[in-house]
Amino acid sequence: MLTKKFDPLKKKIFQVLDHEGNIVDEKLVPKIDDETLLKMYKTMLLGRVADTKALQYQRQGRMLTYAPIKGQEAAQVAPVAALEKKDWMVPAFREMAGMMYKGASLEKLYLYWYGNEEGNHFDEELRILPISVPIASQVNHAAGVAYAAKYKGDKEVALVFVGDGGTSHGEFHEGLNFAAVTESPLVVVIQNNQWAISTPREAQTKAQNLASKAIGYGIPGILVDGNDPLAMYAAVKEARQNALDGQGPTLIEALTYRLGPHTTSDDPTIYRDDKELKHWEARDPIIRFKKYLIDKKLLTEEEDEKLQKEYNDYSNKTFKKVEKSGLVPLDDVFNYTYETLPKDLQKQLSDYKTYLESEGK
Amino acid sequence: MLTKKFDPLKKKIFQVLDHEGNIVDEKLVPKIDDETLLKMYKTMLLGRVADTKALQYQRQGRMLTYAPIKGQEAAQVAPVAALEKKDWMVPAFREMAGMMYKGASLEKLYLYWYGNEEGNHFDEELRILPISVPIASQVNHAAGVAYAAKYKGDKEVALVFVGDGGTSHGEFHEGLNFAAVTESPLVVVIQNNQWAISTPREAQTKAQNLASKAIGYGIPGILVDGNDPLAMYAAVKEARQNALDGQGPTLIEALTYRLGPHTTSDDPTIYRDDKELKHWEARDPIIRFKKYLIDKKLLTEEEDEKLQKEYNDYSNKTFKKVEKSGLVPLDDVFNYTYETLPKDLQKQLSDYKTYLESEGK
Amino acid sequence: MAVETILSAINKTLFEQMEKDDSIVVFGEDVGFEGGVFRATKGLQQKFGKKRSFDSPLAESAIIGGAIGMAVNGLKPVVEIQFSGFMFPGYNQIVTHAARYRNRTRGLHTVPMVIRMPYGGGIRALEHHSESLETLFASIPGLKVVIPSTPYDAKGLLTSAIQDPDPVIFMEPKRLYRAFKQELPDKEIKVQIGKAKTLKKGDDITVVAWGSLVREAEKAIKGLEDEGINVELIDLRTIQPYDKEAIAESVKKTGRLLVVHEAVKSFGPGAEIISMINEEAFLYLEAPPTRLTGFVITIPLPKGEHHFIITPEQIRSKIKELMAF
Amino acid sequence: MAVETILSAINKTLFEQMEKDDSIVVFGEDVGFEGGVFRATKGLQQKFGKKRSFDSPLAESAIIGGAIGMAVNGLKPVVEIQFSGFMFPGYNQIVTHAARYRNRTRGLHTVPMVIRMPYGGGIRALEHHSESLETLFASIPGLKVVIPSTPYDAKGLLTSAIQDPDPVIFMEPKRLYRAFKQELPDKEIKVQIGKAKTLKKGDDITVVAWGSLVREAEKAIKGLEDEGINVELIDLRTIQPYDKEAIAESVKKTGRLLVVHEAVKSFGPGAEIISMINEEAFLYLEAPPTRLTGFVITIPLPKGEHHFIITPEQIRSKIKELMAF
Ligand SMILES: Cc1ncc(C[n+]2csc(CCOP(=O)(O)OP(=O)(O)O)c2C)c(N)n1
Ligand SMILES: Cc1ncc(C[n+]2csc(CCOP(=O)(O)OP(=O)(O)O)c2C)c(N)n1
Ligand SMILES: [Mg+2]
Ligand SMILES: [Mg+2]
Repeated sequence: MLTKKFDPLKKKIFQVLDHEGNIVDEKLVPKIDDETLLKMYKTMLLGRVADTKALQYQRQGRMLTYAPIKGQEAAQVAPVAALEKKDWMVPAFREMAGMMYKGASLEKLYLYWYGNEEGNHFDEELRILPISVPIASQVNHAAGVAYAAKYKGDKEVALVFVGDGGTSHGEFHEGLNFAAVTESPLVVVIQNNQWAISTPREAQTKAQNLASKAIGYGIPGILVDGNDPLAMYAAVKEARQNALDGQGPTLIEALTYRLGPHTTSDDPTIYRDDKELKHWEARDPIIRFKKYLIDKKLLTEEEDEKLQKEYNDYSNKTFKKVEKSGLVPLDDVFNYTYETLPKDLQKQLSDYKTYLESEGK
Repeated sequence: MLTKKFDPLKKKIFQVLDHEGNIVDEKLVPKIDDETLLKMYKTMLLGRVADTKALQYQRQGRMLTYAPIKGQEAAQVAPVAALEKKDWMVPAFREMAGMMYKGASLEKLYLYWYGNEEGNHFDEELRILPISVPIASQVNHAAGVAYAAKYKGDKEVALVFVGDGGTSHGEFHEGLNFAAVTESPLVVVIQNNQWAISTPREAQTKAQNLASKAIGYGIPGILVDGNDPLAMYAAVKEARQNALDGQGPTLIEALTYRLGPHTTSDDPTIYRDDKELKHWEARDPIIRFKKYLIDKKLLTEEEDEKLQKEYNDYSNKTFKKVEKSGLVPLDDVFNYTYETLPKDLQKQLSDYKTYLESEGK
Repeated sequence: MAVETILSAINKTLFEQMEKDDSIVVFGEDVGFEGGVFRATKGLQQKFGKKRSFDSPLAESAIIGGAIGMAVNGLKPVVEIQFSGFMFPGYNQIVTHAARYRNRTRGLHTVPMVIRMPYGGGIRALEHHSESLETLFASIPGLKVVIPSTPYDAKGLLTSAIQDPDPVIFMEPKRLYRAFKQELPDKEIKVQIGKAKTLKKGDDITVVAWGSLVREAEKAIKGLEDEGINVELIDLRTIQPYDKEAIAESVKKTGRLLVVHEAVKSFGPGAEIISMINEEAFLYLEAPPTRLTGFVITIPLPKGEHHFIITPEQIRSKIKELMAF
Repeated sequence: MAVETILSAINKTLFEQMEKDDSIVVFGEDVGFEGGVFRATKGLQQKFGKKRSFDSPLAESAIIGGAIGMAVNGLKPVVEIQFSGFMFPGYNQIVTHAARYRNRTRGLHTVPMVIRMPYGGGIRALEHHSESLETLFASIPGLKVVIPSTPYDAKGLLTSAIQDPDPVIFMEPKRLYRAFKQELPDKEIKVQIGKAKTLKKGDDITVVAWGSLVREAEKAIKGLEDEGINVELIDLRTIQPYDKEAIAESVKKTGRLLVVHEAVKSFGPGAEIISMINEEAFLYLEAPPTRLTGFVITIPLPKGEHHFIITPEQIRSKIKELMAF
């Protein structure tokens, strides 16, 4: 058991690929077929490119507030890669690449950040819950999804993401506790990217690490190098199996870093220094994973460059399509309040239409 | 450090007096002067008697809903005894004996359970916060009180009580985390009386014990025999000193038992069996403490009997006085909504008075 | 047919619906083994097992947030908040999620669920056990809010709530829990959400009430006909979306409106109804539409609660005042 | 004198008051080092130290509950909730404690504190960043609720809020944060809580608004005098306890009332004002007192938000409709 071997109280960090992309210990390498390895890498890379582009669109005034994922690609893609199709993904809001691995289209995700609710309307069989803005509240949803999975006897788990900031929230506590005591099949990944907006990890909690919070719920916890896709994959795979075996949740702290701003409204130069950034840039999950795949002969530099171009074009094409979607129709902002529009809302809508007509709009 | 010696992860329970009232280990006995020892015992006994009487009054239809403390006297009196006068006490709602040690009069406490807000109006210098019904929410108040104490440089701590049920609540998590990260002088006592109404401790959390939740906040935790007044005193004394030394909060789990019903509206025979009750009756904190004091020649059986009678009479006298207090005057239910009654409320009040007059009332 | 109180009707309905629909789960604090502090869920765990009826940890966000997740994944949670005054820690989940999931996902994920809670004063209880908080739910788009005042409506509305595709807040007037009995059919009955019930026809003044105050209003109007005042009494039953037509039609006939509620006056539910009447029946008004409500204070502890609780005499007095306008 | 926006006026006021009163502490998420996501608290930590201005953990119950404890123990907390849509996890503390401590302890413990929060739509933001939730505070006895619409009022009302003996919810119309400037005196100024401001005198119709809609209403009425419509425009400024006299006197003169707010219509703040007017000025009403409000829906994400945001044209059209009644 990895969670036994890497006891968070002993501050051990589970790592398979070191910062340079070399295997730390062959015995720890999880079994992942080549196709999956490549899909993981490609999704991380697409995430990276699409993220860079989104920031550009925003700076050009074409995209709305956007929450970048740069630097966190491994921490979110690898966990999803360790899932089965029927498992549920419950995102926070900074999981664009993870959501894409689960099957969400870039178009939907861009649409969301473009300011359109349709961006949260994924295909039903993808089993992705919507982006959840109220911090940590999604942990309770995930606990409920997991409870229902167990209830129905379906061999499925829920994977939920939460940030380091989110671990301070009461919703985190209640959700983890609920899932633990009901032994629901839940895997919790904390993307500890060291910051909650301008608030550093140390200002969130005096706990020596976030994985050790697992003890309060009587569940296993593990501290993982979150920029190491192999370690993240292995940790989630084990947690998933435990969950299915009726052991309840596992708490996985992914040590990673937000290389970009909190959102496009944020200026991180105010609160963090360049040295820290440099330190983490050297630990970039993509560089590391690429090296591993090239060593493994699954990828060449040329293929990688081609992929980058491809994703660049794809992002551009996709965003242009999104831009064409324009405004949300009036009916849509009313129609999903209830299954059936109550009379009063019908009247509000029709009165408004009458007004618009009277104004010649 | 007791919290080092008694590591909750090793399931060690700190005990000084065993169930029979014998010293387990002389080295562990805290220094308490005789006067304090006697005051502790007397307050526990008064608590016990006043509690028994309150239940009777309620059964006679004279008292309203009341939350008994029977069996938990040591867990609440000893922590308060370990405080200084200027320290703050932040109760939950089941701390009648603890509040009396802090200086609250039985009259006030009866008045509260009699259904009168004046029962929460203690002398200012007693530094007792009001009874707090929304479970665990008081933990945040205590964190704030403690922060202010530190802010002002006053050498004072806050002591807060919470139940085993309360530890599942988000408010518990947020309050402990806030106090820990701000290194505020707070002492947290969980009265783990094994039940939250009809919900057993095991249904609250999968954590092996509640003291281990301390790890999630990076603070010391300790599991204490809550029916052992000497152990509780020692644990709180150490925690208090740590708090004043700038070490922040300590989490103390007092293992105790609610021998009575949850409240007078509750029927515990529905959900718990006689064997459990018997088990804990044998661990009654009062029997144990009395034996210790008699051995120490601080008390005799005769004096104890006299005290019981005295407290019986005192309870009766006090409650009769409370009963005479009658109903709350109309003005009082308006006057404390704001410092100054807003015009609108003045009007509501005067209109109502006019109505009452018109009805000849 | 069986004779039921509101409380036993709720219990029976839960049995009936759980029997019929495997996806229903019932949980909350003390809800499982002992069947809730009021025993509304008594026997469910014994009958349907711990999986379907259980004691949750003491954590309202987990109860409601957990229910949301369960609803997304195909269950139909019917959860209990022990007293409405303790819904606040779960309010974040109600407002920011339960009410919005359908809209947020444009219909992909919906959260059909019922949140039951006893509410209201007059039972001489501790702090936070007596509030009337319907405004805090009714003002949130995406929620439905229901309050029965009879065993029949309790059964019929709870059945409708459970079968509703949207989240329903089901507020139970605990003062009436065991106050009186009614004969109820043993089979499923439904009362449509959104429909008020006219309890008494009358031409002079419309009185709108819900929950326990319906019973007080009934007492209040007894004998008024002999004094020449013919009251039309409406039990609103659904607070949102509420039955504007029923009230407006009535007021068009009577020209007078009194709304009676225990919730505090300012920014309370009566304000909504009065504004609506201004919109729908302004020209019919013969007296100012008026509210008789809780004072804008914290509902007092038992020894002062009588100042707060609305009596039939007060209702009658207000009716006469309006008739004399 | 200095030229200030609402945002800079708030910042200046905090400096001024903290300088004057050692017991003031300012905290919340990101409030310390960077000075808040809108920079309303910028520079306070640098000037007054970490003890007096700091980043709290991400936990609204701890922020508000902690502030309550601090207030009891002699401090004067001025906390920030990052956006009003995130107040819900702290709402339990606001309603069950902040609003009730004075009453619960019969005046022994009071919790003078200010809870600041940006609110309202029209800034093309993510979900939960655009709500107008004043009803949820105004309907709670024991709270005061204040909304400025100018830099002057922001300064004056915040000063009064900080010096108030009771908890004050201070809602900041973020759409106006940097929208315009005003010259403000460098010394302390106070605007009385509970007093509305009549921005324009008029005889034909009373328009009541607050926050950013005051500015839209001003645009709406521009030129209406040439069309023979003389609007009296009232900036409510305090939502609870609100200035009934100002509104009632105005409506007694004009006979017509339009309340404009961004909060959703049902059970919203306009309902309260209209009910009050029915009570205070029924016989003066020449047209149904009316509300122009947010629809009863979740405020849409930016690409649909324009359907929700109230425009000057809509206000003008409603005014004319009422004048034609
Ligand atoms: C309940 C709540 N409070 C405040 C916010 C505003 N907010 C948005 S993101 C954020 C910081 C989140 O930090 P973290 O959990 O570490 O996630 P990260 O942004 O680093 O991915 C805050 C405070 C919110 N969305 N929800
Ligand atoms: C937030 C909240 N939810 C529910 C309740 C109802 N309630 C009162 S006491 C109680 C159980 C408390 O258990 P515990 O914390 O163990 O304290 P104990 O009663 O054992 O002293 C519950 C659920 C409440 N008071 N507050
Ligand atoms: Mg973070
Ligand atoms: Mg307990």
